Amino acid sequence: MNIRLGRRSFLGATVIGAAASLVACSSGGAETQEQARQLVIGATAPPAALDPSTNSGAAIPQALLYNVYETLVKIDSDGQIVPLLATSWNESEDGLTYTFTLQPKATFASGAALDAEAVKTSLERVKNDDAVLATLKSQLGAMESVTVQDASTVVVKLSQRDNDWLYYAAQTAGIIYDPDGIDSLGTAPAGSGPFVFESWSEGNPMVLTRNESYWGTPTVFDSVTFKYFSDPTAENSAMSSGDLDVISNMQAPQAISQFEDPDQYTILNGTSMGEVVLGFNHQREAFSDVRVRQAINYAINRSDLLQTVTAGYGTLIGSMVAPTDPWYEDLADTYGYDPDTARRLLAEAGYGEGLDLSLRVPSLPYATSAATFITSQLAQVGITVTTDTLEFPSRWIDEVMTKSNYDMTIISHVEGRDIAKWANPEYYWHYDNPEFTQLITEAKTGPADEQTEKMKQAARVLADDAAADFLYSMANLVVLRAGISGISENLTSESMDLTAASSTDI
Amino acid sequence: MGALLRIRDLRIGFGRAEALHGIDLTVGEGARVGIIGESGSGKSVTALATMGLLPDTARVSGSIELGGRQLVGLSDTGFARLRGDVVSMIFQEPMTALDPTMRVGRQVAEVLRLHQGAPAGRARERVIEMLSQVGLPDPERISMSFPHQLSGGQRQRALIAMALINQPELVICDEPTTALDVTVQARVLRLLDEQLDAAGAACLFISHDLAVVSQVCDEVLVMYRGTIVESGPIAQVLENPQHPYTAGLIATARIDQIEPGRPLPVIENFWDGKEGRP
Amino acid sequence: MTDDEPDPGVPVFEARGVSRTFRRSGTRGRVLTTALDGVDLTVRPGQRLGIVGESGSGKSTLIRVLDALLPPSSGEVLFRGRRIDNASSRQLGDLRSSVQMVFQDPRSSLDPRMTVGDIITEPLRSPLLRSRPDVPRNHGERLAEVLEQVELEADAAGHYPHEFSGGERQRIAIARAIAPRPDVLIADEAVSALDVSVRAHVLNLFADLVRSDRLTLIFVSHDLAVVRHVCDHVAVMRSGRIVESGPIEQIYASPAREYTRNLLASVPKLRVRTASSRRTATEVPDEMPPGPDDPPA
Amino acid sequence: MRRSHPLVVGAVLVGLICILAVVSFFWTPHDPGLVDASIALQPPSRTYPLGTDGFGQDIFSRILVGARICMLVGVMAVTIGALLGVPIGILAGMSRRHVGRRIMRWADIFYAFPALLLAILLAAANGTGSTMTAMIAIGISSIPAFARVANTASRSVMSRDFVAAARSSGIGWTAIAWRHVLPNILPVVLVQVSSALGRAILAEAALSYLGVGTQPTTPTWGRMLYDAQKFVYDHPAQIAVPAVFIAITVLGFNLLGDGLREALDPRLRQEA
Amino acid sequence: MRALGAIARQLLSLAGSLLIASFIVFALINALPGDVAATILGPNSDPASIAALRERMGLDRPLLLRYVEWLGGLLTGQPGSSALSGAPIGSIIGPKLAVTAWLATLSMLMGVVLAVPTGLYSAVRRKRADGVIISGLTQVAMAVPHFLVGLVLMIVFAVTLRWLPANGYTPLTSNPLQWLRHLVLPVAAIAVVEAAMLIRYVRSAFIDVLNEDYFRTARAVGWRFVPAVIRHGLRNASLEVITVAGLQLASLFVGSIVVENVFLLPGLGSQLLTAVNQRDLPVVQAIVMIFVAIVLVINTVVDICYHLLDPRVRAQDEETSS
Repeated sequence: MNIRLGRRSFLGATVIGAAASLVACSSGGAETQEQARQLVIGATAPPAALDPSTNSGAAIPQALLYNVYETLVKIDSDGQIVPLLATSWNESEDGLTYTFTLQPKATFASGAALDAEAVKTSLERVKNDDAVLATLKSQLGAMESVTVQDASTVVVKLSQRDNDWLYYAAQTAGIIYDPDGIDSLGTAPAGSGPFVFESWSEGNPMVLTRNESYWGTPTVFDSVTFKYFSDPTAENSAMSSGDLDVISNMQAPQAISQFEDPDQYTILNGTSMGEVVLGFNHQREAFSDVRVRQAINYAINRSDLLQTVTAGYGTLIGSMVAPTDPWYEDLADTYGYDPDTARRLLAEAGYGEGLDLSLRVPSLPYATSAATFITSQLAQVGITVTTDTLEFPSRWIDEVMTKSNYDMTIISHVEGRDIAKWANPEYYWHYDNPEFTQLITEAKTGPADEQTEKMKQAARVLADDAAADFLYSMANLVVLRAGISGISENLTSESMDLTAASSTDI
Repeated sequence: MGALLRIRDLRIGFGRAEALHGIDLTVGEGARVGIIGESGSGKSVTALATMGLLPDTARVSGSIELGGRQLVGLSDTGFARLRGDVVSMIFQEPMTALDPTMRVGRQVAEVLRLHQGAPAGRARERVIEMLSQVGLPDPERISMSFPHQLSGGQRQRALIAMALINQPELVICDEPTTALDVTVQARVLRLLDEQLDAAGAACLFISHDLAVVSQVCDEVLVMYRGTIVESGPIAQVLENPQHPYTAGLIATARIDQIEPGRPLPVIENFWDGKEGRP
Repeated sequence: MTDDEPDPGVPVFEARGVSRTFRRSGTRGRVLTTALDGVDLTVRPGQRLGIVGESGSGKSTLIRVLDALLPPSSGEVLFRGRRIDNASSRQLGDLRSSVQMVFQDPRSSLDPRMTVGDIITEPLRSPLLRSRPDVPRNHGERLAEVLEQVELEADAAGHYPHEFSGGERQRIAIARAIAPRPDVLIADEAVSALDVSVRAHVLNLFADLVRSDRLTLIFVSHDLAVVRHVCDHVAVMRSGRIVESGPIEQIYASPAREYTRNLLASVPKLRVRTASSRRTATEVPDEMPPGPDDPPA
Repeated sequence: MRRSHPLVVGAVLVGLICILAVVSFFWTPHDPGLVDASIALQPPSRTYPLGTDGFGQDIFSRILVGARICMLVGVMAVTIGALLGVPIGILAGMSRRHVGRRIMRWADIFYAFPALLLAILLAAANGTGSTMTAMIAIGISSIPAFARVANTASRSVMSRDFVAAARSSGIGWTAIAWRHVLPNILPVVLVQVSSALGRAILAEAALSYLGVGTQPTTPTWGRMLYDAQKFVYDHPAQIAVPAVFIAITVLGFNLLGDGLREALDPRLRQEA
Repeated sequence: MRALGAIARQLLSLAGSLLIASFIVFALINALPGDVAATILGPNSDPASIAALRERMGLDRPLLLRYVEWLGGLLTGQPGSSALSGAPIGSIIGPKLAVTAWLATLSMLMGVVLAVPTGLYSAVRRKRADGVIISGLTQVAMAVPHFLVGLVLMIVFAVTLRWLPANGYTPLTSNPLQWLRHLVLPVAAIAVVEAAMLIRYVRSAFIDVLNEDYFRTARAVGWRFVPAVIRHGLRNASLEVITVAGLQLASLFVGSIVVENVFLLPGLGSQLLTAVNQRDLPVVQAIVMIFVAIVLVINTVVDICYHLLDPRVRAQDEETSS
């Protein structure tokens, strides 16, 4: 080859040289001190906005609740309500008045004092401002008035007893916002927590930095970054290549084997508040007959389903109750796997020759896998299922929740204590069981100590009546890089509580 | 004058068919030898073999000697040194023979610099001089323009300039004027005749038209289906062709001798050796 | 032969002041080139008109205008006294049945995907010709007739064009032209692409057909010798204009215009170059008027 | 036509896949949809020639059914592209140069909507991606390629003398299009069909990967590839099987296209 | 220079196509069922508050009015703001466009750098073994989906060997080295497939040259085989490369969605997917319009380059026959 080609091979040499240098200086090896103080967390559904009070995305409280925003009281990792901004509170005999004594040292990140007046503004905003989400309004529905007794005491009066009010006040509904920043919550969250919002925009990570003037015990981390992965495999690869320190909730448990080395990773297999429910549309004629609903429960081998969909991670449940709920009872074997009984019940209900049902699932990994499993299992008892996936969130919400244009669907309900939804016939299941509704209202408005017993009875009614096929409670599968600790195993609230997180490398 | 080009028993085959069945021909220094024949007679294949430009599917045997050098089996590098310097070739279709994306002057200069390594400046002068020598009216403009801006005649003259710029010993022309208009053809033939004299170069001139060959050449070979059926000085071949095919060829070429209205003579009247209809 | 015997008085074709320009939208903007520049021409029935000229002289454009394949930019074209330059394609039934064309390149004038039989009988199936009385009805019979007339075997009908030589393919093209029994045959460089030996056969075929079917012939060629043999009249064209026209012997013997003289002089004649006579130039004058040598049209 | 390697190899590969697709209509070793958690992620064995996937479904049966659906998507998409693209190309090729250029300009607007973009929008419109939306999206986006091929080929046929001959005997434009232009451009269109089929299969795989392609329960190879992704660390074979079948099919179509192009290219034919 | 006339004409028709495409884009996207208001307010929001929000966002006004408004905004540089987060679209899309632009252009560049020499080599040695092997490998490389190549590269180089980061992105401005390290694998994943396609075109362009008369002239004047191919083939092939590379670059902008997904690059592709899922129509419209505009602009630029560079094309315009 003459010189002309020679020049090209020279070009080739430089390219290879550059590549080698690029690789050589990769960090690999031991983390520098400075990097150890930056915590990087992998999560799945990205937030659509920043203001938890006007946008319903679960990703917002996950990152901001307790970390940036604080509430009077909070839910700890065992599901108990413990003091936070309020050092103590007491509930009147008739359960209608709650008196909170505020933490004197508490200040907002902006430096302003967190006094009774600020609490009053935030709580009343939920009641009066129509931009606030309807769910939050109904959670604090019973709240009638908020009065400032003195700078560090607040008295809340309820119109009627509501044993769940304090539970909800401990989460998103009860966030105490910095009054000065209330109008720009959409772009600049202003709270009082150990972290301060640093940056986020659509499609990019959410970055929080340490609140230098935090009133409580400060965090050991300089910053926390939430990276959002739409694809589970990409998230796993990021973890194994050292880009991530924590996977908040592993979507594809099948690939967990790569993190089984205890020196490198710790795996937390806790429970979450998410109940994965095979919901029935009770408006449909077939589902008005309890035998059909029970037949479906008998026809699906839920432990096999758990093995296939989440490689065995998660807890089998029998009703709309998560293991962390105080009134949890293991009702998993209300209906064992018994295809013959299922066929018998179907025949009795008049569907001996067969039943056609549609199963419309959101485009989420667990839902589509479960759909494949359920379609095949129901086929063996004579129920022909036609499955289609609806784009989540918009199309699924539109078709299933707003228009109830479905026979069966699969979704995980992540809000805490969402068993109460079964008492609302307007909700997309359209379930109307007076006995159940009565128990729920009694539990909510009756004496506090009777709440747990009443809720247990309600859960049993749901299970016996086969209101739905309660498949399993999602596992809260957290993967930590060795050395990271202080992150709770169970998911007891909407928040990923990092206030107690720390790392041995720091 | 020793023989410049001596071809002995040249056989060329493609796949199963053999296009040339062993031909012998000699071209003396400065001699002008024409080859006439119809399509498929093997005249172009002979030219391409002498230039070493046959496709690599061709099987060549026999000997081609040019100025004492054996060309059959010569390496591409060896042949490249000869082409454009010792032996050069002019092709039939001027419209596509020049690189459309390169200015004409540069293509001509390439030939010069390739063989004589002349510095750019001197090469430019030599090119302008050569372009005017081949009768192009405005050599500067021509050398700066692209091929598509020139007429067929002008492009063929530029190609002639390229063929002659290195004063080759042998110039092979394969139907150089067939694609040109008759008036342009007349002038190009005359130009070719003069320039070959000026360069003292020998010429192997291939055409299907006997009249055109007679303008440039002294001797002529008649090829038919891969063999030479007759050869000799043009006058002798014209006056009393030995082979009936030659006689037929000459008769059909001279249609101006035939009374309008009377049927034209066809080769079959002279020679029935042709297999199958034309 | 044909029932409405053409009245000898009315000319077959008449072109009055016919011009044709082409608009080119190259990077050098709208460039207008004139292919025909005010041509006047009359073709009488039974006449054998040769049209000669070099490339770019407009001879091919002229016959396309005459055959109404190309509308003229200005001027009038009449076929048997009736204007055809502005007629709609349906009104051209008479022209289409009476006038047929033969083209130059045998490789391009036959559709490689059709059998020879279909190619030859295609004009008979044309909507304009099918219903006309003077066009043969029985295609099979006519096919055999014309194949025999152009000296091709009957079984050629079933084969495809690529199975035939250049000469045979040109015969097929001629068979296609004469199938609908036209009165006028237009040949556009019909023998230029053929070998010399084959050319004679095809020219003889043309001569026989013109005589036997009493056809009017318009023969376009750059080869003056061929035209002289085939035609009785000739028109010499240059840069879109007819430079000279008239009976062929008179034009060839004493051309009035200098361009015609040069044209005739340029035809290479068989001559003997004795060693001494190397310097005798052919009769071509040194200084040729510029023209056919300028950049392509 | 000289024996050309690409044509033979291409035809064999494509033939193989077609056989798989046809067989799947009548027989699959197991029910492709049958889920059995106990036998998930089995290596290839006698009963499960290609092993089982994460749901315990027989991979070989799903590959068979996948072949049928991928071919269906490919063929339907290419039909849409050809049926719309080729006539536009012929129309542009047969009309005058500047009119032709304007028509092609319109066809090129479809270039602006690549298959992926259309699929995302159609999936959103239809509520969910499905084989139908994939077909339409890939089909529409292949229109300009067909139009371009048909345009250049038709324009060169129109320059041939046999078209002038037909015109001079009064044959109408539509007859010329049917009898002369279409048969003569068919070979070139065929070459385009073959490579377009290859591209369609790749596009379907990409769409399924993004979740805007076919339904989760319909076993296309793209879907299988997507589902197998989670097992990429400890069961890499899961991803290899569908990937290999996609590659074989696309390779087959591309080779077929090259082979046809070589066989039909007049220049190469003279060389033979 | 008269050539400007042709370019002006092409730019005019580009503007025309853009306008038509913009209407198609707007109409198509606004026909999408499912509603951003419902997404914002969440699952159990009541129809009344959804309707109120829709009204506040002006989603009920007639399509044509909104189209004109949107077009006006587009032309004056304010494409509006995201329906979900209220952030101005420019700030959302700007950095993302940079990522996709870098990804597409770098992989096309690497593709061309790989394709031209290999195409030349496989053309020159097409009869010999290594030539056949190269074209065989090219065929295989073209038959493998982008994302699979990406996945394999990621597993080998990022996860197992840990040489390069598995995913994520650092803007060029903040850390050029990290920026480069994040782009190496995704660019390689795309470049491998794109180069394969390009090699075929370059190879056929060089082989075409072998059949040209001017190549035979070059050989006849004394050029050896390979220099002759390069000298005359390179220009012809480069024209071919410009056209094909142009078309590929255009489709690459959208094609990179898949690779963005594998390597988690915050490009336009992944942003489009999330925006469509959330029915954030203003963002969807803006991104789709950008993709459409990029494709049309690149096609026009390729046409113009072809016109300027190839004297033959200018000659083609001067063809006389109608």
